[in-house]
Amino acid sequence: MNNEQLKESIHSIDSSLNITEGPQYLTINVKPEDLSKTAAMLKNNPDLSFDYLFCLTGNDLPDAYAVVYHLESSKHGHALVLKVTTTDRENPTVDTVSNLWETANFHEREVYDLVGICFNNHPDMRRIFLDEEDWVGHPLRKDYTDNNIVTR
Amino acid sequence: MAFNIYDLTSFNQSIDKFLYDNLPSFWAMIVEMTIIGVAFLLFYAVIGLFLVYAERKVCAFIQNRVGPNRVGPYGIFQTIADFIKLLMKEIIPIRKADQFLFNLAPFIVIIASFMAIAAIPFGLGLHAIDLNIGIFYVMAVSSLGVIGVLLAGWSSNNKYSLIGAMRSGAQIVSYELSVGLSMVTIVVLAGSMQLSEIVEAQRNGWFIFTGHVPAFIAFIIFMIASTAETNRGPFDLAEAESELTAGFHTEYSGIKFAFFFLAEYMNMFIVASIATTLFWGGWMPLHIGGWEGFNHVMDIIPPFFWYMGKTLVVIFLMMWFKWTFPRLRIDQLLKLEWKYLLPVNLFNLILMALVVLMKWHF
Amino acid sequence: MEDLIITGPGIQDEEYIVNMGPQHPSTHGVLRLKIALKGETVERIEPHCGYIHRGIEKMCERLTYQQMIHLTDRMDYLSAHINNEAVCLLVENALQIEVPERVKYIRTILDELTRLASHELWWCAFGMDLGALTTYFYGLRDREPILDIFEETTGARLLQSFNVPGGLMNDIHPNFQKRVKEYITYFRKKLPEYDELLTGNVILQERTRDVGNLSLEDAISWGVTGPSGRASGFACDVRKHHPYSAYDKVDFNEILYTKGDSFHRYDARVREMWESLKILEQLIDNIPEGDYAVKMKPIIRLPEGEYYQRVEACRGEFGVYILSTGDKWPYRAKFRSPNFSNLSAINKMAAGFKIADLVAIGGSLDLVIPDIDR
Amino acid sequence: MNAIINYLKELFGGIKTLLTGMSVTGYYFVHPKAIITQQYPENRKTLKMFDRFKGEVTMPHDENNQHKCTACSICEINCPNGSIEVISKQVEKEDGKTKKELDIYKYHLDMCTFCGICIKVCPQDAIIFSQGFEHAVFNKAKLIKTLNKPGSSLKEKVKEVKEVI
Repeated sequence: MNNEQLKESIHSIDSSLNITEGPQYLTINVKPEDLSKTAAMLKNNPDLSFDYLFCLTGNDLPDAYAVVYHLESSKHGHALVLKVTTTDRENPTVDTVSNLWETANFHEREVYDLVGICFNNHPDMRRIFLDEEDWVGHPLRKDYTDNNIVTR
Repeated sequence: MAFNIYDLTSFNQSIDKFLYDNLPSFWAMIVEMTIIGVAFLLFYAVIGLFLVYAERKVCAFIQNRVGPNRVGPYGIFQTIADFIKLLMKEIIPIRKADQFLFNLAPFIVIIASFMAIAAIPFGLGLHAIDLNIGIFYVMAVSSLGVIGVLLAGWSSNNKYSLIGAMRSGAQIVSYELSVGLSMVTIVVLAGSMQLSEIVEAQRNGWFIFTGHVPAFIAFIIFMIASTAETNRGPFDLAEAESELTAGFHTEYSGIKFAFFFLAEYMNMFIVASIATTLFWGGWMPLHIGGWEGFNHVMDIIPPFFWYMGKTLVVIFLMMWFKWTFPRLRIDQLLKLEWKYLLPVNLFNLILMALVVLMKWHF
Repeated sequence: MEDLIITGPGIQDEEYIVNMGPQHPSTHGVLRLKIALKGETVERIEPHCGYIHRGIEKMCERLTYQQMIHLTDRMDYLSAHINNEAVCLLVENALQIEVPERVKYIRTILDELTRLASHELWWCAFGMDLGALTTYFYGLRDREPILDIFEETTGARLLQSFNVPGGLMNDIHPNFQKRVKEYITYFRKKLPEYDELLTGNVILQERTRDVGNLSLEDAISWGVTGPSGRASGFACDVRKHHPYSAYDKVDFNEILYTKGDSFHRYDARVREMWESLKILEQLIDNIPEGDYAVKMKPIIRLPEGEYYQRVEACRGEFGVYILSTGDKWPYRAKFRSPNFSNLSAINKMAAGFKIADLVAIGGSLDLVIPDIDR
Repeated sequence: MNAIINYLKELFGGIKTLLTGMSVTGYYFVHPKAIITQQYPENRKTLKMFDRFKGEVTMPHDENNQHKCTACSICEINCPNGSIEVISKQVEKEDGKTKKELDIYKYHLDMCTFCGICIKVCPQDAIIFSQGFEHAVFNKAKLIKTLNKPGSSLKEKVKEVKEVI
């Protein structure tokens, strides 16, 4: 399926989704409260069956936090991007997708560790790289400062 | 057999007589013991160092490397340098170890291997003690070493060491059976348990040839089982370095580690000696029926060299195993013993009994 | 003795907690696996990563696209060239630059040489994990000529940084083709030895067959890619499904197995070496003439937007995600490392097996720790 | 009966695979020509690195102790690790104009990752990679090197600086 057909078939299932076309992939923008519903639809619908989550990125955007899910279907071979943005600057929270894609377990821990986005219902929401006890802050946030960072 | 210039029996007896004539019998005994003890200690050290060097060279050649080549010509002093290094190294104290057992363990391991070489005949009249149950003694004593391994693993208070020690225990308990049975096969053929008599019985042909099929099977089983007994080669589960870092001797350092290290090589030497004695005719030279000239030339080579040569060949075989095969898993190790080696061994024993009864052997 | 008894939440009475790593011979780096044992049986594994987390993604936010490349070398250092290529392809695709055919061919050849070198190193380390120490030297022996080829052409043996956006740093060395051809004939003779020494060996078969099985659904769900995923039947070869560089011009097979046990993961890699040789043979004589790079502006600014580029690294799918705001450096760079996903499945694979099997499973996954931590 | 045949098949098949493996290692044991070890410190005289080997950054000087560096600092800007420091000075020429000239070219070998960007971007080809690879020193300060030799000067007839960055 190319992007056009994919867009059509997604719209035929849920016409309320906001789909934009990026340079490579279709992008579905969802609100945090719709995430788990949309993700489950994308995975479980037999026509879409996005069963392979190949990348999960947390972004610190100027006005929001975003989590970007790159999804592919191993059966049909099509891919798209699911993007969820939360404007909550204090404690950004997004539902977990680790119940749908097991690989999200580690990736969400990484996002939590480095960007500081919390995932609801995650089985093991701890830091993964940095020290659990004494690390302050989330390094990939733009406002993160550390005396050891060398700016050139 | 004509008079043998290499027969050391009369030489030994004359020393014995000289000592007892000139000293009170108690002191004579003490002096004799000291001489033998020092001789064996020296022998032990030399063999141990040589085997470490040999192993390093053999594995280097197998692996397309040169091996030790810096200390002395061809690196022959490398192991001596290593040994000096180990002597000088700090012995790291383990605070939470069981101190008494922790310190005792290396000595048990080394004493067990030291006791075993006492009964091995290195040449005609060249053995410390000729027990009439020689095989039995060697087998019993050499497997005492596992107590040291178990103690080392337990007292180190280290999880890896404990797992290694427990593996070693399970391994030796099972493989003792195969070693014993394959020895019994030869005892049946030789009709004696005295090592000197077993060697004597091979004057007209080594058992591996005269006993043909069953002796050969017994030899293969003995090699496998004894490699397992020495915790070597594909059976080095007790110290499996990629799983348990160094297994039971993880916490040992300096000279105590050197004891374990030396004992491993001595155990290898002991099982190779037993294999030589039982299967390859001990110190007997190679004779081929009908070739008188050839046999005469062979007789010129002293029995001690024959003995060491054969032993080294067997040791090389064990090194070859070690540097070729991957390690087994503990359950596969036990499966190999109970599913393959033991049934084959029992069958082989019956076959050997039949061969002896029907006089099919040469 | 009280202080020896560890209690705490999540620790059951009968469990024996063993730390494998951060310093351990078979974790191949500073990875710590916290293992709960019952006897010798593994109950569960909890990986602790981050011992060499260097913050490459943070560093990339202050580096231009040309400068970023040398950091990608240092993630999966065994597939350095492929990682470089991912960033270069991303920049080229974003700017819609068509690189010369010659560059594509050379990149593909170097990719496959990298893959061969990496799989050889994996093979020898895998043998060593299982206790066959000799394999280590045979594998390194065969890897050496590849490193020499790299050194002659790129100037470095491991971390080449040979790709630049728009092409290559340098043209290939005049000896390159001759040496690669020599190597193909040499390695075609040596590769059967690998099978004789290890693959066929009954002990290895016993050690790896039916150990650490991973079903197809689990492999996809956990995102296990590369030879490890293909052993489970997950057709995830990026070279085949999303061809880049010259991969659409060569004929090779995607090695797929169904069982997903350690032996199939092992075998998939060994078979992949044969496929790599096949690809090399098809390309090495046909390198077209042309430039080794297109002229790029000294300052590369990607148009605003999100970009993603996937390539097939030696251990699985390597991805680069870049969020650009039109500046000369990325607003956010994220690297999807294959090992990170592969590692997450280790609990699923190894639970219920012996501790010795864990070594076989970890070895067959071929983890490179800097790639996990980044 | 089948079970026994299978048992024996398994046994002998297993032994055969073991012997195949031993034949490989045995072959190499008796073929010492296959040894590939290089005797490193001994072969120093004959050991030659490839021309493109990225040993360390050096600045070649000609016989008049002249180099080609115009102190344009492009390498410094392009270095991802900040391992190059170009310190320039203003020199007054005979015709009264002041001109920027290289004072100290400082190279931090300890921070260098050998990516080769500096050499690629240098418009004058003033710096190149040398093939030396023995960088071990006891004192880390020795890894900070000054590449221009004392008293060296700029080679004449240098082309105009290209606009790169």
